[in-house]
Amino acid sequence: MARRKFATLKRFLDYIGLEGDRTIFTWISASEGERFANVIKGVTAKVRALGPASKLVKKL
Amino acid sequence: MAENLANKEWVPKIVAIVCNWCTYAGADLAGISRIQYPPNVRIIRVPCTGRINPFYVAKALQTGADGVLVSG
Amino acid sequence: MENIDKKLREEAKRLLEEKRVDALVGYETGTLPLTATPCFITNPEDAEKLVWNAFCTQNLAKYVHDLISQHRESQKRVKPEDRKKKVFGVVARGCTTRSIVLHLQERQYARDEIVIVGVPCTGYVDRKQLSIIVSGEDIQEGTLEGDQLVVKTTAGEKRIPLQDALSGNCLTCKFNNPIICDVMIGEKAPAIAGAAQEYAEVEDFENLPTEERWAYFTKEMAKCIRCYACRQACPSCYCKTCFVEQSQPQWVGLGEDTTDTQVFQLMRLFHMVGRCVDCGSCISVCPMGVDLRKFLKKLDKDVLDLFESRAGSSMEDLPPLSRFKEHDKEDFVFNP
Amino acid sequence: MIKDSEKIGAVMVVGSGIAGIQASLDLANSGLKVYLVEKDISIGGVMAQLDKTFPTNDCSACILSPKLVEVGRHPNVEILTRRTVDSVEGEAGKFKVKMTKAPRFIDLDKCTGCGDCAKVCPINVPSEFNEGLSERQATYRKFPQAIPSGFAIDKIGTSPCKSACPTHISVQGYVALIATGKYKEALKLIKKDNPFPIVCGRVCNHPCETACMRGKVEEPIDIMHLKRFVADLDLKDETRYIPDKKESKGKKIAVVGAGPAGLTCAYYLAAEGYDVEVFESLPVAGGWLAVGIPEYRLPKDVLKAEIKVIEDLGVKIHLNKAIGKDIPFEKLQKEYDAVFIGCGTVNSSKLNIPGEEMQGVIHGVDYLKRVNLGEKVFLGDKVAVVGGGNVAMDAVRTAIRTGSKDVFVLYRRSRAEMPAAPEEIEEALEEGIKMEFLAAPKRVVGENGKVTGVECTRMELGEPDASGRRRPVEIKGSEFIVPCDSLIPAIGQEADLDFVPKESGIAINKWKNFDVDPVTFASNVPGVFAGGDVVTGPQTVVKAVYAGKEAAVSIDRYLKGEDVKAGREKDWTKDLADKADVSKVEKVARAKYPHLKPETRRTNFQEVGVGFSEEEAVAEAKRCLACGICSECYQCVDACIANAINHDDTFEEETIEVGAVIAAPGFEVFDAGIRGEYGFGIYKNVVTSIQFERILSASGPYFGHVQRISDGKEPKKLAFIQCVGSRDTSCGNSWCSSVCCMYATKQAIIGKEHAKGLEPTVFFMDIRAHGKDFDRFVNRAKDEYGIRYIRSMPSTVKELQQSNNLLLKYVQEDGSLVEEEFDMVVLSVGLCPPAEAGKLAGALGIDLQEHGFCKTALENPVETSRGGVFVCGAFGGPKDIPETVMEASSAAACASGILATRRGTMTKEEDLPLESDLRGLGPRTGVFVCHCGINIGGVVNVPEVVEYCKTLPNVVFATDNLFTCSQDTAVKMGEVIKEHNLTRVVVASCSPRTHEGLFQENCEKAGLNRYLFEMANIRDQNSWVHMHEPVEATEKAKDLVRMAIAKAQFLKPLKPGQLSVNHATMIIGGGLAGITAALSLADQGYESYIVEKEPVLGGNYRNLYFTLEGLDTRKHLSGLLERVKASKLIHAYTAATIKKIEGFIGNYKTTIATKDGDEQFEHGVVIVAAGGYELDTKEYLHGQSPQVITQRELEKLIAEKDDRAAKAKSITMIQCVGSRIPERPYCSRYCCSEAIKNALKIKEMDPAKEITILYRDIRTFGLKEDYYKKARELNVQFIRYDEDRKPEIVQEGDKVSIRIFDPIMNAPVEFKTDLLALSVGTVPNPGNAEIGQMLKVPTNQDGFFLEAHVKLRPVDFATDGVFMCGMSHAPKLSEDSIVQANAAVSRACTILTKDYIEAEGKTAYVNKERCAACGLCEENCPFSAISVNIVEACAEVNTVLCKGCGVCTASCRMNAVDLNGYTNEEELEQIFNI
Repeated sequence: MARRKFATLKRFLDYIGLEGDRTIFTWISASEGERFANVIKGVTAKVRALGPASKLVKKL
Repeated sequence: MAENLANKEWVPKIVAIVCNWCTYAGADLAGISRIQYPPNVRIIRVPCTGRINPFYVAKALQTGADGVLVSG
Repeated sequence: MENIDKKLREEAKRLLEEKRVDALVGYETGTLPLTATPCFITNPEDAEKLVWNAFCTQNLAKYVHDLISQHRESQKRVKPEDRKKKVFGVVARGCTTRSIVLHLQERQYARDEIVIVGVPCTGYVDRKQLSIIVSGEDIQEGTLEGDQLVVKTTAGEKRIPLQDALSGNCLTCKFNNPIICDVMIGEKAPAIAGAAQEYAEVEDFENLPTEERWAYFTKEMAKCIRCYACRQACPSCYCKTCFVEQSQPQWVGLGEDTTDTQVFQLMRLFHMVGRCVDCGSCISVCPMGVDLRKFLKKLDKDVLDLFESRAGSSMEDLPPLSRFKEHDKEDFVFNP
Repeated sequence: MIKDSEKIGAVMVVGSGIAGIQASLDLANSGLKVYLVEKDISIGGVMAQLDKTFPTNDCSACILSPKLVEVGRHPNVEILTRRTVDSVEGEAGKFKVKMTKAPRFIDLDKCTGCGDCAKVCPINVPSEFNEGLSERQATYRKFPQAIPSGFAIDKIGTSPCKSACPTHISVQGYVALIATGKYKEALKLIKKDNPFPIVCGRVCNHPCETACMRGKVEEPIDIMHLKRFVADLDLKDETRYIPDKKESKGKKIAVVGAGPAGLTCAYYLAAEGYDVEVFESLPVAGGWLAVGIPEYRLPKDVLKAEIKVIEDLGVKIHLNKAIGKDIPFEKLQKEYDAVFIGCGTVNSSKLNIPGEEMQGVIHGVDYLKRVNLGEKVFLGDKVAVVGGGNVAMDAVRTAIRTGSKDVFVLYRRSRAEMPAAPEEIEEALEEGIKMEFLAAPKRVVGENGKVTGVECTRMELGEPDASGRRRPVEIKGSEFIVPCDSLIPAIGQEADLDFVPKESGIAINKWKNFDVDPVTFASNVPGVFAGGDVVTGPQTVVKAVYAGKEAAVSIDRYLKGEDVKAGREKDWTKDLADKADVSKVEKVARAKYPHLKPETRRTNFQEVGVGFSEEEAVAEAKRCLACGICSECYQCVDACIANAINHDDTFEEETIEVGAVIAAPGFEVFDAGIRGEYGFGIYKNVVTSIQFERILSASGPYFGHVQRISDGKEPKKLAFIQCVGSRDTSCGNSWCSSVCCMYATKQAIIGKEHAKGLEPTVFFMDIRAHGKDFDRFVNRAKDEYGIRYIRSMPSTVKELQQSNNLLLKYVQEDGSLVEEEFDMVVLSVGLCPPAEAGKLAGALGIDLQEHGFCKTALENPVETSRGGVFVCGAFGGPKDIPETVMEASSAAACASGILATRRGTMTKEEDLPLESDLRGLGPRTGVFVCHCGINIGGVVNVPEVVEYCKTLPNVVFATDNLFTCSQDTAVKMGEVIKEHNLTRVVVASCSPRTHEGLFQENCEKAGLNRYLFEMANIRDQNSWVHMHEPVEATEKAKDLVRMAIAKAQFLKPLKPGQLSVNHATMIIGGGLAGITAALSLADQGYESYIVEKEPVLGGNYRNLYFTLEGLDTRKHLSGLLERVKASKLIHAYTAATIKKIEGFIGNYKTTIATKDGDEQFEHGVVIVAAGGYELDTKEYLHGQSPQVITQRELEKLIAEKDDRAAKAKSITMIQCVGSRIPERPYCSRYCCSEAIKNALKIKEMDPAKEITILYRDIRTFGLKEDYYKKARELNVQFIRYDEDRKPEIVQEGDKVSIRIFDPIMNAPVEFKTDLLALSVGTVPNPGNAEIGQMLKVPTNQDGFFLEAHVKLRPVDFATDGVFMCGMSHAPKLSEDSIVQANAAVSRACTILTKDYIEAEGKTAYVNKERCAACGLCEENCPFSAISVNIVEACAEVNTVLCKGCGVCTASCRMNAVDLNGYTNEEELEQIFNI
């Protein structure tokens, strides 16, 4: 169910114009330490490419 | 994130909402294996991926996260 | 039309007389020209008020839900042995029955608490669209003659093809006949020609550049005055306390912050995953004309694409977020 | 029989794989104490090594880890690692177990599992866990999630070099450190035991090299010169090593003699904090090192540097101060707290021959001393040196350097007996020195009192003397004169003890040496110690060093008033690590030590040895074989802040008492090297399946990347060869290993998922997919993944030289020979009995069967030959994980059946203080930030984090700890909680997954509700992964702690709900499974209600007569039924149906309809044993032809000796009737065994009968394979058919004609048969759906019940309190049903033994005002723990069933459901605080 929720959420956020790469979903199992590090590296690279978030961000 | 990093090169702020049994354990394993990765992630542990309310993603973005990772 | 109204009234009268329903929710002619408003009938004689025409806008499932909830709530103060069951009849077109199916699936009431009087539907008139057609002039009188609307405004009489004034959702409707009903009034309506293109608008929008989509979203949301009329009209919005009004935690700020409005809309929209029947009620009541459909239809499209499900399309088509299939698409998953 | 009251309420479980773990948990959760005994260093068994598990492809580590943690933290399970069982005495109910505990060398109570020790360990050995595909350190943990999480040191004994060295330096240690470039550490290690590495790196007699195991391969390691290599660091001020000096003890010690013994003693005492003064009569320090050993071997400046280190440590050396002459000995005794005498042997021994007083006779010692002190001594051209020792070599080589031309040695024995170091002799010869052997001087010949020659006699060698050397015997009349200008006798030295007055009373022995204790070097006079040559006579430097070192220990103890001798005697020859087989070690030549050339060195005193270059030293050090594995370099000791390491740990014997024993030692993987034709161990790209498992694993050697060993490239064509070491009589393994077909299929699928281009091929004999959903899995492998299956066994594997590809040769079913090239080959190795099976069986007193597996009872596969000793898992025969888990539970049930009355007698429950009253206090948070030694503190600025915490809202206290998990911190934490009235505790340290429970207990013990605790993971997810970014890591730590503190303010004290438990059980179904369960429950003392819809009990079992293994099932069943009848605890309702089941775990109420009307009873759990049915088939003329019967009917005909069977000459059987077809894509598991059973029975009655079995795959898995073999031997014909080419049957008179395509003949065959028996499969009970609805439990797509987890919870349902057994689960054999029935009872007992069930604390709750009763939560809950109450129109949580996953919470649009411990408020607050 969670999978379905996030599948729709990701598409929807992208649809309204929030860059899809800002919200990332994945699966990492308990034995995948290397994968975890790679995911973080990958996510960081993707988000870095997008630059700082501005959309939807509440200014205090 | 604290101010004294502000003058450095911009580093994205990423929130990871992760399942205790899978990804969180994987993250621990990365630690045990000393696999290095960027220090810009803040992990929030939940008991199961099913616990993650999609609303959290929206709130994280609204709070100023540059990226949100949801991982089960 | 005459014929339908007549049959409807006869049926309503019979239901009330035979005590098969305690009350019936339908439409009566509105006080303004070319309008109809929901009405509640408990007296068989009042059945004569009922109409069924292209001006019946609101999805009556919302009213059925409210009535049953209120009745149930009132029964909580009654001793269990004295509690009474009430049965409500409802005049239901395709989208209304979809909402009813959804309500039944979501256990909001039992099937035997309602009697569905099904009606065929060819679409209803979008007041905002009509207003645009008549350039915002006040409509003083109006009648429907065949497929032409005859409208009298200060600027004179105008004949408008009905088709031009129909609501957007009706133009691409795939479910213009009741999904389920106890009695069907009249013949089934013919399929809507535009149904094949129901996602054309969404597809166009999908193909826009990200920044244009965001600009559109921001623009539309900026109109929102947080009156919550959309929520009030929506049959799928039946939370006892909407998240906007919840505290501990407070999910969304109540002020005028634009991001709070965006988050509110975003989340309300997201509550419609697999639950929006595209009845257009929210849009018709929105005083600011926010283009909610652009977003709702996207959710509808994705649910169909991802889970092969359409809200309320049959009793067997269960809400998609209550189940999963092993081979659900996983293309959204990130693999470094 | 042991009386109940004397039984011991504890069970020993031997072996801690998944079987041992499951048995332990079941037992411990039902009130028995468990000793989980493991020979290895941690638990987990083979399952921990697996990547994924079939047929669901669940991650093995993910499903195993929670079990490991649970058993590791269970208060009633004591994990005893490194133990072997020696004997078990007594009888069921009361056994006495003797065990041996092998040393671990790391104290588990202190070890925090941080791994700092492994990081510094220089020893690499192949990792067993990764099956040799990677290396681990000698200090290690098998895998990161291991339990116990502590490390261990792999040490098999003292390495021979260390043992042989008189000072017992960790030779292997410094060699290993040199090999890893840690020179400073190597020097420090040497100086721990010997402060003269510079000297000993040059002039030692190095017994270490003599002992070196490399010597058995080719030549020993050049240890001495490796020592010199690092020792020379001491030559430079900036690199030298001076030990840390302890605080001054204010005591004075005098040392007589500045030789190696005296200075060593001074060095260690000075380091201990004593004021040491050394008195030396000579003008230089160093003793013999300075004045005896020539400059060319030990340069003076080098020696000075070494002594300078000692002086710089604070030792005062007074030169030219002769005791007895300049200072009276008594003065020393009076003014100093202790005296050490190490003055050596300064006098030369005399030849005692005529003419020795003549001019030109100069004794070696005096000669060397004069030269070394700088005197120019010329001895004339011709010099004779008498003696064969090192002094003689030094003298002769010095003589040649002082200008003499003709220099030679006279020695009375031969070269072989010369005591001088071989290299000394070699170098002397190189320098042109002659040696005259077997010549003994008799008389000095001279003129005018001046030497002109020496008269010698010839000697010959006689019998060996006490020293083992052959005694020289004079040859009478062989005198001859050797002319010379000088004669240097160098045959020995003597001590000069005159400086010690007789009155001192110090004992002197007959060799005129001080008589001291050989261990402590204490003389008979208190406070006076002596060592070195003065005690032993002339000996080596290292021995002197040893004496000085030991004397220092004695003096320290003496001055502290301790027992000087206690615990110091050590036999260094014991536990020697010299047993390794070195025959396969690759030869590597010893490095040639670089020397000056003879011609450049022989005329001067330049040092002969040049010293190794760094490169040479490292290469030479790498030759070390690491004999002891652990090198005792003690790097780990320095690295371990927790002081957990104890290198002196030893073997210990232990005795425990238990009431029952469960043997679960698992299995051994077949050694693929035995099947040489497959090239394992020779061809790099041939791996075993267990290696491939590691290759696939994300935590494996290649992080899950599928690659070849030879070149690391991703393979394309991959071959699996099945049955390697299984079904193979050539290696004696006739059995089927039962799991290989499935794991190969799994590996092929996963391999393909990891490497998209992979093309796996599986070579097999029969596909044995006999388990639940296995066939479906294989079908998926074929259809979805395109995996190729070839029914053939390759005959050979050959490597192609260029590509390292492998050429497989195999014969296809039709007889054609094929050669095919593959990139990589995986050998599907079988399961063998564990290596220690014989020993273990002996210790446990149980029998093994013919193949070495445990012998088990026919009626109960977990019973052994000894009462009270049970077996589970692969020790009883090869099996897969779910079967193992079932057996484990079953064994637990059988063990606890014996000990039922002793439950709770040995378990412990903790008394906790009342929780403090928190009302009105609000959140008062205490924060504890952990350094974790240097694990966190080395990266994160912990004090800064603490200061930051103090600024945060609600924080009233913040501090840091070195180790927050240590016992003393726990006490401190408790005090702080009370002192500061803390209402929240936040710990920033390691992972909550491992430590949350511990800290929560600390809170509880301090009266704080355990749920008012929160953790921030700043180690595993911060300091360990950002080791090079301390600033960022510190910021991240602050953020993480802030988030935890923010969340903590919303935490609520929680009280887990409790539910009373009804102790009765309802069993649905009265077949074999049902009645076995009822009887087992009765053994446990619990009541049960059997509800059977047939009029009699027994189910399908009534149709059996015998089993394949020979059990008389009729007798067995009637015995069971009698016991059921006799039991007061069993209520059996026959011809009864269930009308209604109300309630949930612990509290069920069931109404049944019986022939006497409705009955109602209450019970706490449900066991579903509703069984299955034989398929009613119409295929193959069944029901039409009188010749066509079912297998079951055939069994009846045989058993009842019916004519139809007796008269039939030919009998044919068709397998898979109605099974493994699209409508029923599952295997019924038992049909092959049943067919063979009947075939064998018929052959037994009449061997002439023709029996033909038409089959698709013969699935006689495990030990049943032997019967298949037997059937073939008895000439039972087997013809295989394909699913799409079924046999065709035609009635022909009173026979049936069969037409079938024979794949071996590659042609259709036709024959007639008198009787045709159909092996029809099982179909699920059609009532399953209804039962499922009543119990809210699911069935699978075939209609069998769906277990909670196919691997680890095979008898549980996801819904607590409901269990299954027998054919409701899947088709199975009768013995499987018995096992599963007992297993279900074991699982049920974990509930029934409790009076109350405690719920999880972190469960969901419903806010009624918000709930609109839409039911989404109910549909989403995987545990049936939340449901809509229709009357209240609101969802309700059953907290006992709730597992706290939060799916309901996240799915609730209304936010009406929330999850304690992870409420929306708590989670959002964390998001707001990122």
